[in-house]
Amino acid sequence: MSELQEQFSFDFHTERAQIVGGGGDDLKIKIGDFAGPLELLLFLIRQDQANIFDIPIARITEKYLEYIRLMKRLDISVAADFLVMAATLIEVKSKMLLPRDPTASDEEEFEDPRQELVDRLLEYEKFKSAAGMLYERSTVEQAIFTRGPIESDDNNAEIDASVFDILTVFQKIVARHVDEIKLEIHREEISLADMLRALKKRILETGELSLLAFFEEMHTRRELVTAFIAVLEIVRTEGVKLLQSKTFGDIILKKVSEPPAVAGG
Amino acid sequence: MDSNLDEKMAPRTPSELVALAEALIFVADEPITTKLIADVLEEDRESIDAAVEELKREYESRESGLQIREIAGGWQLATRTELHEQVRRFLKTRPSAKLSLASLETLAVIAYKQPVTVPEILEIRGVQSASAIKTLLDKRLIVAKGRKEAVGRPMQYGTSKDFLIQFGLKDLSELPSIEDFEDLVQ
Amino acid sequence: MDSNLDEKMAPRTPSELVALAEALIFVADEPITTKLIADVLEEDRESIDAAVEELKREYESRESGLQIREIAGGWQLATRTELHEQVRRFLKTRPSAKLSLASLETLAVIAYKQPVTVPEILEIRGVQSASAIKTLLDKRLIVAKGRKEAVGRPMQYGTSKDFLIQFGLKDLSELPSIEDFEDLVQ
Repeated sequence: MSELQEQFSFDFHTERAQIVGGGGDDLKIKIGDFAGPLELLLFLIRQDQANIFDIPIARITEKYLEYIRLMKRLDISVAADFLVMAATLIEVKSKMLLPRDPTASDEEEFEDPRQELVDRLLEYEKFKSAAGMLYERSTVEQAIFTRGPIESDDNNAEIDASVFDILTVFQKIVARHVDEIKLEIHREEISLADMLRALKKRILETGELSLLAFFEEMHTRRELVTAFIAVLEIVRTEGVKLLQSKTFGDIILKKVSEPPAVAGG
Repeated sequence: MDSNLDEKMAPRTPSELVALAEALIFVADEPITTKLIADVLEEDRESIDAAVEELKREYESRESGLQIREIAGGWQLATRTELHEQVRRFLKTRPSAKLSLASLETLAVIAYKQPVTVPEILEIRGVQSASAIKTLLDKRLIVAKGRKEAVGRPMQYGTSKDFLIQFGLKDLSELPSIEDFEDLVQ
Repeated sequence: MDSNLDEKMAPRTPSELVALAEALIFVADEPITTKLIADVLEEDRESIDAAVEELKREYESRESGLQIREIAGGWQLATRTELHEQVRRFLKTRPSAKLSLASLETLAVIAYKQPVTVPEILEIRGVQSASAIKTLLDKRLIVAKGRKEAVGRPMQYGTSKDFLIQFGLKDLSELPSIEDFEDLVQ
């Protein structure tokens, strides 16, 4: 049994996920209850009674990895962030083993491989304390009550909406229509590519095509839009001209020999 | 929380009772009866009646803006009748970024689909939105954005500058996208 | 708004102002600012501030069950902390569900670093905070604060007015400085 497991005693039958911190205090911590890898790391450093400015990196890394293995053995899914931290610890540990550059003078700033980690831990711990302060404040606030509803309160429940409410509501509306959208898909809407192919074929066969007649063949508004886009596309790319004999009259699609030159580029 | 057994031994002073009655009348959803106050505080009704009468006198004597009034067999805290005019004026000016669900839904459709016509909103929401659109226009959250070149030339709507201000957006690109949301619910 | 010229002839007495301020603070369904009271009553802010201070003193000196408190930049009438046990017994409420440690940490980062993006929160906490952010948005403790001009234009978050109200803060400056926590750390 490793050192870590000796310090953590657990009861697999009752509180499988509970471990009790060593040192005889009452500190009970649920496995996986750490808010993140930094918190776990701080816990291990504390437990080791190590100095945060001089972390015994090999020992702490070993404990950290042991903890991760423990979580896995208990089938607790280990968040990726915990694994990222494991990799960081191993990297720092290996850097610590490298001999210092003998040409570097003592004066030259020697970058301790642990420095970045220590900075992050210290920064994190400030916010962890701030979270504790917020917790206390909210507890105090819960002892204060505001008035019950009165006549003048608006009784049709209105929402003090934020932009995220707008998004959430919009998503709900969209979701409400999923069935209808599915129905529409089942109606086998014709794709733009298919529409283009059909249009090209018709023009090639006959040399020209009445736009009005073509549009009248469409069954739905969506098909009509697709047909319209197909016409624009074919005029742009395929050397097809739109001819109109009189204002408000029918428009004829007519094949011309050369495709129009592409402008710009 | 420690059970204040010791404190409970000593009976409450009249002024403590007045304060407690005041707090309960204040938080109650509807007029609260003497009996209910007495039950909650485990006191007899006479003490509570005396406390509420004292409270009533206090509010009157200091010419408070509020009054303790007896209504529907219970006690209630309310503004004094003489101040109704100013109270009503305040209620009218109450800033209302607040929206009913129907208005919020309509606003959401307009925000994400603008410019959009009434029939298009109907199609997306599946319900008539005329009164919601009226509300949104009244609150200046949306504006007309010209007519659509379609049958009947329906009016199109979009969000207004006030919309951006009220929702703290620099421009429409700051509206959260579905992607922003996916990041949060992954 | 009709200008009540006739009534305005006689200036209000200080005690009338106190009563009016009290009525408006009571009626408002969230903390009401000095400015709004002043606007509604067409008085200057100084008079209103003086009236509210006087009102506050009155509530304190008569050992009322209620208190006037400054919160989220406005004034609010609320029960006194010491009475929470009896009030809660009457309302039959339990203290509402506490935020998880992860949510509290995320909230702390957002409160001190706002406006802040999801990746920035990740950097400080060392762990994905998406579900905590979602919770905080749902509870309206944080709001979107526009996009950051950086790659991907990520959404930025900050604390809301509800945050101030729920944590009993006048404004953000009332939060202890984050550097003060350093002493606790070492």
